[in-house]
Amino acid sequence: MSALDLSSLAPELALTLTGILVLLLEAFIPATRRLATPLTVAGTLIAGWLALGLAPGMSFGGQLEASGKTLIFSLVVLVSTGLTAIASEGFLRRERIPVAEYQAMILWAAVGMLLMVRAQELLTIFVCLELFSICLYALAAFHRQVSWSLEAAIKYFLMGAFVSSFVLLGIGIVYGETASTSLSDLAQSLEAGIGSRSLLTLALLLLIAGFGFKMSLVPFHAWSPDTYQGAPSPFVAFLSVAPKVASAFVMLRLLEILGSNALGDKWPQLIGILAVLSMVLGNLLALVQRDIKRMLAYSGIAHMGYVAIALARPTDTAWAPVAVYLLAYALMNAGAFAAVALLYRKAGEPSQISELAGYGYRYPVLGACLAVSMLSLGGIPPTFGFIGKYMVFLHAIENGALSLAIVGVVASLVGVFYYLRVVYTLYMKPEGETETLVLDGWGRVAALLAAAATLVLGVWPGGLLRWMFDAVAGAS
Amino acid sequence: MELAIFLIFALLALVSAVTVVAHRNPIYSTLSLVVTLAATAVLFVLLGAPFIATLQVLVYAGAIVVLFLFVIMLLNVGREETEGSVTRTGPGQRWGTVVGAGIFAGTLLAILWRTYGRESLDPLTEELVAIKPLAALLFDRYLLAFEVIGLLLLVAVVAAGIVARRPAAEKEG
Amino acid sequence: MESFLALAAGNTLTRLVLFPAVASLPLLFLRRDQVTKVYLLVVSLIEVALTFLYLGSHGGADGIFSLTRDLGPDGKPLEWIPRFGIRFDLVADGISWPLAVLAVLLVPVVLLGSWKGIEKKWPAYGASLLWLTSGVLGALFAYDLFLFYIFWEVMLVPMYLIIGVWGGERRIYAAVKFFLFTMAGSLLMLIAILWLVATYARVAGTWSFAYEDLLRLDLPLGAQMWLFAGFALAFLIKVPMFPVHTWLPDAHVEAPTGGSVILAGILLKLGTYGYLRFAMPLFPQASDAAQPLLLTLALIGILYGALVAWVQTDMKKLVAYSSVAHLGFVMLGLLAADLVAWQGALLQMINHGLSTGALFLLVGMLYDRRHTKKFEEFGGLAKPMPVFAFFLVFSTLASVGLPLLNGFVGEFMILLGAYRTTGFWAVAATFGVVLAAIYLFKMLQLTLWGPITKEENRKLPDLSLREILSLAPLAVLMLVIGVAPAAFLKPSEKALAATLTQYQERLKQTPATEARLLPQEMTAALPRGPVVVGEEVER
Amino acid sequence: MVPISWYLVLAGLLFVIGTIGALTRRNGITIFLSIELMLNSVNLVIIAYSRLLGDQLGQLVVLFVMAVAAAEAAVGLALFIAIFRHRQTIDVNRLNLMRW
Amino acid sequence: MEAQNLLWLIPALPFAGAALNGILGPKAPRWSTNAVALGAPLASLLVAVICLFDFFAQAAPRPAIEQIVYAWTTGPLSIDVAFLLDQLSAVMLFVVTFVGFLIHLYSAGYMAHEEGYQRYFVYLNLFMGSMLLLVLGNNFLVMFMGWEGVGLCSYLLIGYYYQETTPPAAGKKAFIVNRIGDFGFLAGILAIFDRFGTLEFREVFARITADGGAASGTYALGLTFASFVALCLFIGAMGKSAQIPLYVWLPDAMAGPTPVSALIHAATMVTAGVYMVARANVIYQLAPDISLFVAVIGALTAIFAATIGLAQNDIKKVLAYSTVSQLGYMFLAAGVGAYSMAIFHLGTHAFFKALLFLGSGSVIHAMSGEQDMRQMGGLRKHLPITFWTFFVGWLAIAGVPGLAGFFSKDAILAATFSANKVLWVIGLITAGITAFYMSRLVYLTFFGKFRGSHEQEHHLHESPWTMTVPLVILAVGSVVAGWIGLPPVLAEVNQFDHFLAPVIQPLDAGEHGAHHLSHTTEWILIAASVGVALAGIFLARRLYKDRGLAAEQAFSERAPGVQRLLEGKYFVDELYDRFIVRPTAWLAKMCFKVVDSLVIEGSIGVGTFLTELTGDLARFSTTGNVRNYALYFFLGVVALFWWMIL
Repeated sequence: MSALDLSSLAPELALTLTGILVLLLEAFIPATRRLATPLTVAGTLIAGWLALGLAPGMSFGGQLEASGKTLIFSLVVLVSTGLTAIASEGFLRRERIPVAEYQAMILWAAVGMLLMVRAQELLTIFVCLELFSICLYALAAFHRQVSWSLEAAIKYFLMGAFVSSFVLLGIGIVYGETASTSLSDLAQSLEAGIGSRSLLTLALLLLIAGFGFKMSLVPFHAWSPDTYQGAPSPFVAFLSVAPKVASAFVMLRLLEILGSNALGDKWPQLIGILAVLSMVLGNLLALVQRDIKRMLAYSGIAHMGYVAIALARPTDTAWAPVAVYLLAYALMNAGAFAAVALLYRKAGEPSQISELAGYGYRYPVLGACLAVSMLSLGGIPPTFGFIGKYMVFLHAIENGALSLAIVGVVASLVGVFYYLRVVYTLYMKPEGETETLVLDGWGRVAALLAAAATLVLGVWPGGLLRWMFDAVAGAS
Repeated sequence: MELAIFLIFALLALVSAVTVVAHRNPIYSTLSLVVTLAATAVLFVLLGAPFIATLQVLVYAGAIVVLFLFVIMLLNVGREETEGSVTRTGPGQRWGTVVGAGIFAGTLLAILWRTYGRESLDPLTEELVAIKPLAALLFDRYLLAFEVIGLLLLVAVVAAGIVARRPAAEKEG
Repeated sequence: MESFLALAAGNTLTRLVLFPAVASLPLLFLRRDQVTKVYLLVVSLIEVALTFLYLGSHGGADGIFSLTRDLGPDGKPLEWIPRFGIRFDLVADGISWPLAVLAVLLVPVVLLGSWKGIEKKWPAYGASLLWLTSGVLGALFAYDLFLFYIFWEVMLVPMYLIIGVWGGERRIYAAVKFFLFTMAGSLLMLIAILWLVATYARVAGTWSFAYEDLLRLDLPLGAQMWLFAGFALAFLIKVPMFPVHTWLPDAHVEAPTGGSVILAGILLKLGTYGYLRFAMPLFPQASDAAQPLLLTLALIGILYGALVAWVQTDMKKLVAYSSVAHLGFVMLGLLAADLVAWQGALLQMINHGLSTGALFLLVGMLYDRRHTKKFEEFGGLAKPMPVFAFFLVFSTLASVGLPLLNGFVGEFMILLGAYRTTGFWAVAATFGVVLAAIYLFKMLQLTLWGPITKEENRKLPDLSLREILSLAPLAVLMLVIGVAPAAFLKPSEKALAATLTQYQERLKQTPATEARLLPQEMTAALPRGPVVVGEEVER
Repeated sequence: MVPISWYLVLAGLLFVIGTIGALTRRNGITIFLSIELMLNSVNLVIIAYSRLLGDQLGQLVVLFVMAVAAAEAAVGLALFIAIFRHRQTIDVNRLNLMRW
Repeated sequence: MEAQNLLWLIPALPFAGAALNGILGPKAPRWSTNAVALGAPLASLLVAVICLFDFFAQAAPRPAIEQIVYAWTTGPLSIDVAFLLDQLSAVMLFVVTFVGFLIHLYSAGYMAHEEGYQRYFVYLNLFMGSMLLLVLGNNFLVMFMGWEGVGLCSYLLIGYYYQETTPPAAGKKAFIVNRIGDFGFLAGILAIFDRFGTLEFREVFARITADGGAASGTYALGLTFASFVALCLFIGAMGKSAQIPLYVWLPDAMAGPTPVSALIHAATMVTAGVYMVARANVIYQLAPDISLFVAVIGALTAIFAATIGLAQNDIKKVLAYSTVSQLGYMFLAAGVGAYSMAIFHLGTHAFFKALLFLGSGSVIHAMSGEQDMRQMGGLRKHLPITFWTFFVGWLAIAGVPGLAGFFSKDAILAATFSANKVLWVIGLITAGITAFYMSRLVYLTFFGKFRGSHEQEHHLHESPWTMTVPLVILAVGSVVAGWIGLPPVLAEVNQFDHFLAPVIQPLDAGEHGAHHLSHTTEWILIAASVGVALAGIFLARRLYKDRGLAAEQAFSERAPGVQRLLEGKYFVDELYDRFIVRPTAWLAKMCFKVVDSLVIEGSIGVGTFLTELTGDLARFSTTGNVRNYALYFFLGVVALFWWMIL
C-alpha cells in the first residue's frame, strides 16, 4: 500500500476520521458535545472538497476508481449526508438521541456508500453495502424510546440480511463462473461467453434485485414505508436518498456491463418492468396514504421508478440524467423530511397530513420549504425536480423508450395529486387547534437550504448540468 | 472414502438444517445450526479450505452462534407463541413460500446439475490449501475490502452498543 | 449571469417578464393589507407603464407591432441550459403583444376588483397575482419550447393558490381539479416537446429547443399526429374545449373574483395562443388532418356551452359556461386557417378577456354585497344599483356580440373567415350567436329586471368609485374596439399573415416519409432573427 | 472424487431450506438463524467454486462473509434485545405497528 | 355639396345625445335632459333635411351620395363605415328623422311623469342613431350594425318598466326572436362576402348581376346562390319585421311605453326588414322562388295577424297585430316585385300607424294607463283632438280613398293582382278585415258610453301640446303622404315608383306587371278594395257603434271555438313553447345534467375513484409483516428469473 493509495481514499478517510473524532470528543470531553454536528458538517464539506480534488484514475490495484461519474455520485451522497446532519441536530437534542454516535454513524454510512460507488469489484462492493447497511439498521433504531423506531429497524434489518444472502449468492455465482469478482473481468467474460449463461443470468438478477431492494423498487420495496415511518424523521432524509444513490450507481454500472447483450437483450425490459411497477404502484399507494412519512416513502418508490426509466436505457448518456434526478431527489426529500421532523412532535404516532392544516401561515418559511419540496417532488417547474424528470424523460425518449416516458408522466399525474394534498392542507385548510412549536434553527436551516437549492437549481440549472455532463463524459 | 465423508456430513448438514428451520424451540434451532456449521466445515476441508474450516468452527460456530444462544436465553423466548390468529402463518405466506421455494430450488438445482453434472475436479494443489498466498491476497489486492471490514466491525461494535443500551441509561446523560 | 442582469435592467422583454416576479419580493415584509394593496396597485401600474414604454420604443411604426427579441451582448439570445441548447429567448410579435397588453392591463383592474373581496392574506394574494403575471408574459414571449413549458407551468401554481386559498366553499376541489386537468395536458405536451427535440437532435445533430429551429423539422405524418395530439391536448384543455372543459365551471365558481378574471381573461387564451403559435405551425399536416374532428368539437363547444349556460342557476357558472362557447368561436377561427378568421380569433381572445373579465368582476361585486351568486336571490337589482346595471348590460351586450361593441367584431370576422374555408361549420356556429342572446339575456332578466323579490336587495349600495374605476377601462376598450377595430387588427396582421403563409406553404408539400430538416427558406416567411436588442427587426 | 455439482446442489438445498425457514418462521431470531443458514450455504457454494477453479479468492470471500455475518449478528441481536424490552416479543407477526 | 361630409352626423348626433344624457345622469335637471334628448334628433332631422336638399338638388337620375367615414377593418377584410344616400335611403331617412322627432316630442309629454325619464330618452336617442345607421349604411355590415342596434334599443325600451315582470320578459323575447332572424341575416352576409369579397351594396349588386352562376346551379340547400342569400336575408327580415313564423315578439312588445310602440314597433324599426329586402331587390329579382316565398309569407302574415286582431281587447294589441298585418302587405308587395310599392306603403304606414299608436297613447294617458277597450267608450267627447286625429288615421289604414293608406295599399293589391290572383284575394280579404277591426277599435273606444270606473272617468283629459302637436302633424301626413304615389290611373305615372327607379331597376323589364294593367282593370281593383273596406267599416259600425260589446258576446256564445282561437292568437306562443322552447330547454338540461355532470364528470369521477380504489386495495399488500415483504422479494426474484430465462 502506497501513499498514493491512501491519498486516493482521502474523502472516505476524512469522513471516517471525523466520525471517530466526534465519538471520541463526546466520550472524553463532554463539554464539546455541541460541536458534534458542526464537526460532522465540516467533515462532510472537507470530504466533498477532497473528492473534488481527487485525480481521476485507478488505485488499490485497479479496485478503486476516481472519475467524473464517481465524483458526481459521491457528491450527491455527501449533499444528502450534510443536509441530514444539519437537519438532525435539533431533532436529536429534542428526542434525547445520542448525537455523536448518530452523526458518526451517518458519516460511516456515507463512507460505505462512497466506497461502493468507487469500488470496481464485487467483494468490495458487498462489504461496503454491508457497512452502510449496518449503519442504517442501527440508525433506524436510534430512537430507542419509541417502539416504532425499533420495529422499523428490525424490519429493515431482517429484510436487509435476507436480501444480503441473495446478493452474496449472486456474487458467489459470478465468482464461480468468471473466476473473478472484478467488474471489468465480468464484462470481459460476458463478451467472451465464459460461464454458464443461465447461472450468470441468475447471479446478475440477484444482484439487481439486491440493489433494487436498496433502491426500493417494486417488488423489492415493501420494507420502505414501514421503515421510513418508524425511523427518526431527519434520518429518513438520509435513508431515503443516499443508499439509493449508491445503489443506482452500481445498478447502472451492472446494466452497462449487461448492455453487451451477452446475457440476452431482456435486461432493459426487466428494468422497464421494475420501473413501471414502481411508478404505478408507488404512486397509487402514496395516493391513499394519510401519513406524510409513509406517503413520502411510497413516493420514493415511485421516484426510483422514474430513475429506473433512465436505467432501462443504460447508455453512456444515462449517467447524467440519473445523477441529476438523484440530486434533485436528495434535495427535495431532505427539504421534506427536515420540515416533517420539525413539524411533527409526537414520535411513535402517525404524522397525519391533516395536522398540517394552516401551518403554511403559522410557519411561513418552513411551510414554503415544505411546499416547494412537494412541488419539486411533483415535478412542477421551476423546481429542480422538474429538471430531473425532464432529463430522465428526455433520455428515455432519445433512446426509444417513449412508452416508459408516457407511463412516467401518467403516473406522475397521480403523484401531483397527493403532493398537492400537502400543499392545500398547508395553505387552504382552516387552521386547527395546536400548541405552538418551538422550531430549532438547525432544522430550519436544512429545510431552507434544501428548498432554496431546489428552486435555484430549478431556475438556473445550466451551469450545474454542463458541469455534470462534462464530468461524466470526461475521465473514465 | 471421500465420498463417504461427503455423504455423511452432507446428510448431517441437511438434517440439522431442516431442524434449524423446523424446530419450535429457538435454542434447539441454534444448536442445530452449530451442527450444520460444523458439518459444513468438514466439507470445507474436503474442498481444500482447512483454514476457512477452522475459522468456521472457531468464529462462526464458536462465537457467533453462542451469541445467539446467549441472547435467546437472555430474552427467554423459549418457544414461539402459538396462540392467537395474529401469530399464525397465513396460507398465502405458506403456499407462496412452498411454491416459490419449490420453483427456485428446482430451477437452481436443475441448472447447477445441467451445468456441472458429473464434472470431475482437478486434484488439490498446494497453493489452494496454503495460507500464505491467502494472506498476500488479503493484504495486497483486497486490502481495500479489508480496511472496510475493519470499519465495518467498528461500526458493528458501536451500533450494537448503542442499540442494546437501555434508553434509561442515557436519560441521565 | 452578468449579461442576464444587464438584459433585465434594460428596456427589454426580460424586464417586462421579470419585473412582477421581482416586485413580489418586498411583499414578504409587508404586513398591513392596506399598504400591500397600494403597493400592488403601484407595481401593476408600473408594469403597465413599462409595457407601454417598451411598445413606445420598440413597438414599431405605422401601428404594426414589430418583432423584437431580447439578445445578449453577443447578439444571440442568452444561453440558459447550454447543454441542451436551451435559451432564455424572449420574442414578441404581433401575435403575442395583444395578449400581453391585455394581461398587463388586467392586473390593476383585478386588484381594484378584489379590493374588498379578498379579505385575508393580501401579501400572498398579491404575490400570486404577480407571479401569475410573470408566468403569463413569459409564456407569451417564450420562443424556446423549454422556456415556454416552464412558464406555462409557472402559471399553474399561483392560480392554484388563488383558487384554493381565497376561493369559495369547494375551493380545494376546484383548485386541485384545475391543477390536475391542466397538468394532465401539459405533461403529455412535455413528452411531445421532448420527442420533437430528440428528433431534431437526431436529424440536425445538435440540440435546440428554439421555435425557429424546430419549425424547420419536417416529420412524417404519423409522428406529426402523435406530437400534435400531445400539444393540442394541452392547449385544448386550457382553452377549454368540449369535452375537457369541466374543470372550468368549477374553477370559476370557486375562484375569487380576481382569479376568475385572470383565468378567463388570460389563462384560457394561452390555450388558443399556444394552438396558434405552436400546434399549427409545428405540425401543419397533422393539424390539417385533425381539423374536421376539432371543428366538430369547437362547434359542439359553441352550442353545447351555450345550452348548458342557459340552464345554470348560478350566475358565475353561467358566465363560466359562456366562456366555453366563446372560446369555441376562437377555436373555430383558428381551425379555419384563414387570415380573416385568425384576425378575428386573435381579437376575440382579447374581447373575451375584456367582456367576460368585466362580467366576472360584476358577479364578484354582487357577491361582495350579497355573498351569493344564485339567481334566485336576485331580481330587480337595476333599481337599487343602476350603475351596476349599466355595466352589466354593457358587458353582456359585448359578450352577446352586439355590433359597435367588441364581441361582434371578433365573432363576425371569425365567421366570415370560417365560412370561406369551412362553409357549413360557420353557418352552424352562427347559431351560437342566437343562443348567446338566450342565456345572457336570461342572466339580465333574472338579476336586473323584474320586481325586487328579496328585501335585502332593496337597500344594496350601488357601485363605488373604485369599482367603477375597475370596470371603466374595460368598458371603454369594449366600445373602442367595437367602433374602430381596425386599429386593433392592424398591429397583428403582419405576424398572422406570415404564420399563415408558412402554414399553408407547408400544407402544400407532401409530408416527409422520414424526419428531415426543411431548408432555411421554407421558414423564412416567419419572423426570425437576428435582431439587436431594442431594435426593430430587419427581415 | 466427489463431483463438484454435488457440493453445489447441497449448497442449493441448504439455501432453499434457509429461505423457507426465513419465510415461514415467526420468531425473529429463528428467522435470523435461517438467514445465517443461507449465508453458510453461500459460503459452501463459494468454497466449492474456489475448489473448482483452484483459486483462493473464494476463501477470501468467505472470510469476509464471516466477518460480515458477525457484524450483522451483533447489530441484529442488539436490535432484538431492544425491541424485546419494549414489546416483550420478537414475533414478527406482532411487530406490525406500521402497515398499509 | 355638403351632404357627403354631413351624412355621418345624422346617426352620430342622436348617439351623441344618448351619450351626453347618459353621462349627465338621471339627476340632471329636466330642462337639460330635454334639451339634449330633443335637440339631438332635431339636429339630426335638420342635417337630414340639408342632405336631402342636396340630394334632390341634383338632376335626375340623382346619383347616390356616399360618405366613407373610416375604415372599420383592415387587411383582407376591408370594410368601411360608410353612408349612402340614394333614393331608397332618402325616403327612409325622411321617415325616420321626421316621425322620429315627432315621437320624441310626443314622448316629452307622455313620459313626463315617469320614473327614469332621462333613461328613456337615452334609449330613444340611441334608437334613432341605430336606425339611421341601418338606413344610411352603404354596406351590409353597417346595416347590420344598425339592425342589431335597433334590436337592442327595442329590447331596452320594451323592458322600460323593468320593475314589472312582463315588460322585461317581452323585451327579452323580442331580442331573442330577432336574433333568430339575425342568424339568417348573418349567414347571408357570410355567403355574400365569401363570394364577392365585399359587402358594399352597389358593388355586391353589380357583381351578382354580372355573376352568371349566381342565379343558376345549386349552392346550398338545393338553392341557387342568389336564392340562398335571398332566403337568408329574408329570415333576417322575418325576425325584424315580425313575419310568420317570427312575428310572436311584436304583440308582446306592446309592454313598452306607447310612443315606443309607435316609433319602433310601427313606424320605423319593424319596417327595416322591408327596407332590407327592397335594398337587396337585385338579389331577390335573381331569386324568383324566394320572392314567391316572400310574397306568400307576407300574404299569410297579413291575413293571419288581421284575424287575430279581430278578437283583441287591448287597444295596443289590436294595433300591434294590425302592424304585423300591414308589414305582411309590404312583404307581399316586395315578393311580387313591387319593391317601390312596399316602400311606399312603408312610408304611409309609418305616418298613420304612428298616428294611431300615439293616439292610443293619448287615450291610455287619459285613461291613466288603462289599455282594455272594454273599459273605454265615448272618449270622443273628452279627447277631441285625439279623436279627430285618430279618426284620420283610422280612415287611412282602412283604405278610404284619398288618404295615404288607400293609395299604398291599393298599389300593392294592384301589383299583386297582376302577379298572383290567389295572393290578391287574400290581400283583399285582409283589407276588409283590417277595416273591420280598426273600426271596431274606434267604435269601442270613442263611441258609445264610457264603460270604465268613475275614477277613470273623472281623470279623463286631453293631452298636453307636446302630445297633440305630433298627432296633428302626423294626421296631416297620413292624409298627404299618399299623394306622392298616385296610381297610374290618376297620374300619368306613379311618381314614387319613378323616383325610386334608379335603385329598383327591374332586371327583366318584361315581367314587371303592375304598369301594364289596363286602366279598366285598375278601376275595378280600386272599386273592389274600396268596397271591401267600406263593407268592413259599416259592419263594424252596425255591431259596435251603439251596442258596445254585446254583439261580440253573442258571437262568442254561438261560436266559442273561433272566438277562443282568435283571442288565443291561434295559440302560436303555446305551440312554440311546447315544441321549440321546452324541447330546447330539455336538451339543455340533458346536456348539463347528463352529458356534463353524469358522463364527463362521472367518467372522471369513476376514473379517480378507481385509481383510489386500486390504491386502497393495493395498500393492503403492505401488511406490516416483514415475512410477507421477504416473500414479495423472493417471489419477485423467482418470477423475474423465469421471465429472464424463458
